[in-house]
Amino acid sequence: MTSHEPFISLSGMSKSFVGIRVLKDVDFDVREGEVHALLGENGAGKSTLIKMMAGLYKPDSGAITVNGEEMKFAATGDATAAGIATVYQELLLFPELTVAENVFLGHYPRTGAGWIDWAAVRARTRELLDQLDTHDLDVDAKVLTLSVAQRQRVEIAKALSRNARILIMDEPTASLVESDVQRLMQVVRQLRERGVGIVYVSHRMSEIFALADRVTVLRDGAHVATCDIGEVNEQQLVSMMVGRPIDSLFPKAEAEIGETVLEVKSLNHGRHVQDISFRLRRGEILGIAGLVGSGRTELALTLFGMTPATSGEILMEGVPVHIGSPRQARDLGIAYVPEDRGLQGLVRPMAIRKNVSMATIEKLSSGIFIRARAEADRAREAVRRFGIRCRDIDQPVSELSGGNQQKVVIAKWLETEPKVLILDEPTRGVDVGAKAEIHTIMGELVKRGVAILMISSELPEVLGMSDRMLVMSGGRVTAEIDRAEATPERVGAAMTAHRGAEAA
Amino acid sequence: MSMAVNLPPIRPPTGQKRPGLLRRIFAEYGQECVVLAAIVLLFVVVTLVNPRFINANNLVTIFSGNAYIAVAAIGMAMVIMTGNIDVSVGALIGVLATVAGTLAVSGYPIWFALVAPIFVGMAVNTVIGVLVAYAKIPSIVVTLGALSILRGGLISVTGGTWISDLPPDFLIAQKRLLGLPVPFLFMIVLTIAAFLWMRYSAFGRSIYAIGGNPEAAVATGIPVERRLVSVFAIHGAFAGVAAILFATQLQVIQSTVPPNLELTIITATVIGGVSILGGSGTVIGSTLATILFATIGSALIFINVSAYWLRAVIGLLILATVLADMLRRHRRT
Amino acid sequence: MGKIVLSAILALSFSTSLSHAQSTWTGGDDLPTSPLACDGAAAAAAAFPYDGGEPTDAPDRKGKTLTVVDVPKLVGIGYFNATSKGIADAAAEMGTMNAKTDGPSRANIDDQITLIDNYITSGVDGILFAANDPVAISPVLKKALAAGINVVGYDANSEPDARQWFVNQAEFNGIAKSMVDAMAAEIGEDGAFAIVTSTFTTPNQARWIAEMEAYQSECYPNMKWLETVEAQEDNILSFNQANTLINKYGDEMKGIFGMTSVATPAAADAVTQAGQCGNVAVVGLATPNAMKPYVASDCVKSVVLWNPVDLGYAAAYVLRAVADGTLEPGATSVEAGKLGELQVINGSEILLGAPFVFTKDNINDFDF
Amino acid sequence: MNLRALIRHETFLALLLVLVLIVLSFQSDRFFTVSNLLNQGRLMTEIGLIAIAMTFVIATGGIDLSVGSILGLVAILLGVFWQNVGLPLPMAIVAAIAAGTLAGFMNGFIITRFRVPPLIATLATLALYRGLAEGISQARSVRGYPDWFYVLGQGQVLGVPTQLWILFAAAIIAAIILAYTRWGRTVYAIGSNEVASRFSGLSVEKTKLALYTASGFAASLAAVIFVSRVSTTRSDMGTGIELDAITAVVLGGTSIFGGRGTILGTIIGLCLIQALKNGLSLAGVKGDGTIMLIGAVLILAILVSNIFGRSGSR
Repeated sequence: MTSHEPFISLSGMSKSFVGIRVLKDVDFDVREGEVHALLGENGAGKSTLIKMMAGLYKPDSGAITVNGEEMKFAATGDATAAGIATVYQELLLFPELTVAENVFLGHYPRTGAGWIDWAAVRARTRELLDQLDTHDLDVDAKVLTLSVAQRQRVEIAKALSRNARILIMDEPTASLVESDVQRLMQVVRQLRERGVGIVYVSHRMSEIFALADRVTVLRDGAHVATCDIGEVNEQQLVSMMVGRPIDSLFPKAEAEIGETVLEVKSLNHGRHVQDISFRLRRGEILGIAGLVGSGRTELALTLFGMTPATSGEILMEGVPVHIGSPRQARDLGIAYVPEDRGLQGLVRPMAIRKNVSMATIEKLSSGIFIRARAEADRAREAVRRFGIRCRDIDQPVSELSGGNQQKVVIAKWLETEPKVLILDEPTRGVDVGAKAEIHTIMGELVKRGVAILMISSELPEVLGMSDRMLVMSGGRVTAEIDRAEATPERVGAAMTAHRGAEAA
Repeated sequence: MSMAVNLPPIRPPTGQKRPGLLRRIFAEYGQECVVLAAIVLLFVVVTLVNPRFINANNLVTIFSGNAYIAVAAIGMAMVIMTGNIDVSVGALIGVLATVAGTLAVSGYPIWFALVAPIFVGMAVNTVIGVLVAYAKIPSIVVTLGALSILRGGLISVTGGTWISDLPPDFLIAQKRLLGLPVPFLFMIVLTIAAFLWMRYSAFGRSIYAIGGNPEAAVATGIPVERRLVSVFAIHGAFAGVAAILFATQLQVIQSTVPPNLELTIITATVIGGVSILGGSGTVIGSTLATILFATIGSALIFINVSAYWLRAVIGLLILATVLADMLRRHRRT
Repeated sequence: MGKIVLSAILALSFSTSLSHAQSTWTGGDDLPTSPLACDGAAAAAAAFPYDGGEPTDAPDRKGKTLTVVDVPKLVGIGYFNATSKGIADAAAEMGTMNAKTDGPSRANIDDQITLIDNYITSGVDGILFAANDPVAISPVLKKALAAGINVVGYDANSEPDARQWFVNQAEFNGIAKSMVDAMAAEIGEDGAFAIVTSTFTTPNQARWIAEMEAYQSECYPNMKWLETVEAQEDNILSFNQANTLINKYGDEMKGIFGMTSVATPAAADAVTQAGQCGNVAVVGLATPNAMKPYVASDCVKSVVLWNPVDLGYAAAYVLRAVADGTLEPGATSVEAGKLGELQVINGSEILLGAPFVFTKDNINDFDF
Repeated sequence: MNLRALIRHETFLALLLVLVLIVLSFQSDRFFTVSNLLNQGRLMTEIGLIAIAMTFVIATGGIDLSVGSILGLVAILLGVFWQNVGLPLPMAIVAAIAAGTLAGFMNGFIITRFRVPPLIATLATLALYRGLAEGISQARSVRGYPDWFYVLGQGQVLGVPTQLWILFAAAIIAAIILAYTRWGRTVYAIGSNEVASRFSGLSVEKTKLALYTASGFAASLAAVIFVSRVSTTRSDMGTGIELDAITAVVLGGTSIFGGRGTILGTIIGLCLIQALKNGLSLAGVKGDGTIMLIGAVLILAILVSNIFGRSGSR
């Protein structure tokens, strides 16, 4: 199926924002029926390049050729008309509208009278979803009721409904659990078989090696290399991306494990937290694995006081405590780095300084007055300690890259000097370099006696970083596995187990 | 209602069980149901107290007397669904009513006097829409300013004179068609038309899309700015129709701004279930809410609520409706 | 849902229990009423001492051209356009007065006070006012007096010592008598009626209604007072309220009083559109322009109102007389141009005359 | 970027104010005099107090439309407590302010406990509180307060209107709280991202509850000053004052979406509106012309600051 003439090719693409060149003279092309992986750290220029192909940004210079014809994309409509569709990372769907509507919004089939032909909309949506092996999705369901994986399927159906020849996928697996990742990869292969060219952006090496035909690496807005996947290995790709070699992907730091800090007995909250018991010790990293909806995040939210427990017991250093709000949790020494950085973790328009001090603002105040100098000192210290790349501490965090934003969240919570640190998907959407840095920080923390509860969808991360892991399914703990005994197979089995049937 | 148009998706796809029709309607149109239930309840209770409540004339008063508010609320619902608001609509209706009356007594053809306010309304709101969509000024700021400008302008120009000697053919709100009052027909026809248009036309759906997720709307290729201007312009057209109903209800027109009209219209819209966060609600809800207000107003007189406490009772009922809706939503999630 | 049922029931029980306690009219302020004698015999005019205020160190303004500002309750309604016209007419006639009208765009006590305050600062010679609230406006008027400005009220009074003279368009009890007499003539001395007013807090309307109740209970005890409803200054709301009254009481209700220029035409229109002309009488205060269609169609027999053009005209003349020093405390009458001699009553008030009744025969002679 | 845009708006507004002051003083020599300016201060105190509290509320992304109705309710209660209940006047004042503060608390309670959007909640209580005022007052007004009470609204202290001192004090305290304390920081954080604020352990609900209560308190205080200034109580007092206050706040650069705004901006906005009202009136422009101009200034000021703000940030 693979033809050698590129369907779309971009040459000499450059783009600046407020005088900063984010893309310098980049060439890129995609052929029909190939998967072309696009790699690079956050800020390397991947999204700018993608948005130019989608018609959202206009290049300062450079040319776009589609099917041998030079095109100017003035608006998203032009790119769509040229057969290019994009599945963005932050899925761009309309929560209050139905699946079918989302798929055909903007290009509805019409009846003779010009009204929307709802019967056709529904039938064709059904057809498209069936092509994607998604037979279980109700075309009349409102999108707000769907899971992330289901929404993504809707996005892909949307792209196909416009007869896309090129499909751009921006970190499609970033928020998917392992089983959904497998299904998605299946779908991508299927699309490739049908001659669709796919631009695949991901940080996950395993997927790239499993799927891609070719790979292009960007660094600092410049083109580094384009090669067939057979010509490179993982190490080479990583060093091309970061410009330096990276030693180990999961640097497990050895720390001394001490006495129990947090003990939970038969904790309950709603459907997703049922009868949970475990202990967490000083210097330990306890990983929590489970599918979305297994109750991992809900457990964290209950421990953090967002959704206080309805029954059960929580003991901090042996003392029974009640946690009714995040504030109480914080005062007890529990910190939570949440799953959704932009929504829950950061006040993005605010300066780094103010974000870092947010959870400790009482400590940094005399009476009700904020001690501005102390606050600035703490923020500078955090920037230095975590290597946050920024202009200064008064820069709004919205201007930082994903990895640096995550470091700000972690810095904010470490300011509280927690005894227990809950990390929910700490490295999602974070590039390779920053990911390693965050893992290093975790290592330092456990060395200093902090107990870490880490939730991750990325199985290698859980396996690589944890001393012990809990596997959750259906709101219950289905397995507790020591590091030495943990294998992907065993954890995977427990993740899909029913109601503690496979309790270890 | 003709069956020529395609019905919305109701039948389940093969092999899937779907909840009953009633439950689906309640899930989809919950707030509309709450308001409708409140209207029915009021009718039942008040009729038991005083059976004259449901005599034909009183039904006309309730359903037709506030029709102009319902018509204006249709446009307001569209504006609010896009995530915007308009606090100047009351002043605009005052201006447009005066325009209609002045044209009618100045010798222009009657059809012209009846059509001109619609276009003037569209023109004024197009300017507002441009300021909101292209100059990116929050709609509440633009319309607060427009409120002052329209109100001050009307007073400077007319001084609040009465316009009388209106030609009888001009007074369309007093006429009946098929035995039904014209304002009532306008309210029903426009509500249904707007509902269907918003449900079945690509433009109508894009209103929901813009309110629900503006970024996604841009990425989907919806010309958000242009659509916003159009929505404001359409809202202006509805204000024009409302102004005509307002102006032709009596044989005289006072060229002033009706007090607190914008608050009544906004309240009707949000009580009717249009989310002020944008993206959801229907015009049926706003029309029902207008009828609810009219019913409350009439009911309180019929059951001899002390006029002093009338507004307190109305406030209490509005609050109760709001809280009932919130409780319903919480239960659902 | 349960919540709604509950609150509706609560509201209903709450309201019905209240309605029993509610007799007819208890609103307005607590000022005593003074109904006129039923046969219209003028009560002996008791001589009151002058109780108005005096400007401090007012310059001699005799014969000089005066800069005068007229601050009505609100601008943009026909009634005050007419008073404003009267003032302008008088000023033109005298040739020694520069008068201008500026008022709030809503009948709002605060805006009115602010405006007057601004004009004190700008240094006018005289202020004409129609108060939105008699007490609230007084401090700022006293300030005007203290600044040596001549202050004369019309239409709606302030506290007496906050102004010099007040031109009374018709005494409250006089209006009340005219209204109730007109109603009794149309519906008989045992008919039932209801009232549509703007709001219960509007002082003039509240006083009129209080006087009407006093007069009716004394002179027409068999007339039945059904109820009073509020309709703001909103003509469609007035129309709806009048309709609701017609629907509620059916044949029982024989008449509707309209208390404002907005409520009266709306009530007349409701009666017209309900096909009840001749069955339900409409008597009310209104400006002629608003009432012409209804008077022409015989649906409304009589509209009670003083002539607001004359009211403004008289006010301007009184101000001129005060500034010239020809109208001094203790005077018993004042010369007001074409209106002739006007009587002083109640110490510091000048009576415009008996209320004017517009009928089919004369209504087209007026344009305001 | 944010901070710079903010400074820019206020600088621009202050320049506009200076310009307006200069132009208006050329129009009328009675405008730029100490006594006139002080008097204008007296007239804007009630709106000012409400606008200061409203700045906090809007900075959290909320709104309070019920302030005008609370003002009316408190005015009525003050009269009723004093005359009908027979409390000594100082007690009546305290009781009425307490009731108004409670009304604000109710707003906050409905908003935080039932998650009702502030616009809707306060739209409902706007009707409710005004209705209560009407029902309680039975359309009667209360007059004839003792003379000492009028010092508050009509008197002077050190040559400056009494209530202007209160406005000064309130503005300074509010400015300090918003700019330099952790409460102010919490307000901005909630306005920028409520969820993240909650996740950071900030007391979002308590803060909001406190702000709506404070807004009720400010309206109550304004009510007492208002009653003292005009010597009477009426149930229709304060009608429409919410829009005036919101206009001042928005003109002052507070973002209607929350997260941005300062007390200084609000005060400048307030002064600008008052200067226009007064100065234009002195210059012979009628009231209706003035409100048209204020409407235009509001739109243009935000437009210009948007244009500058955008060219600077990209």
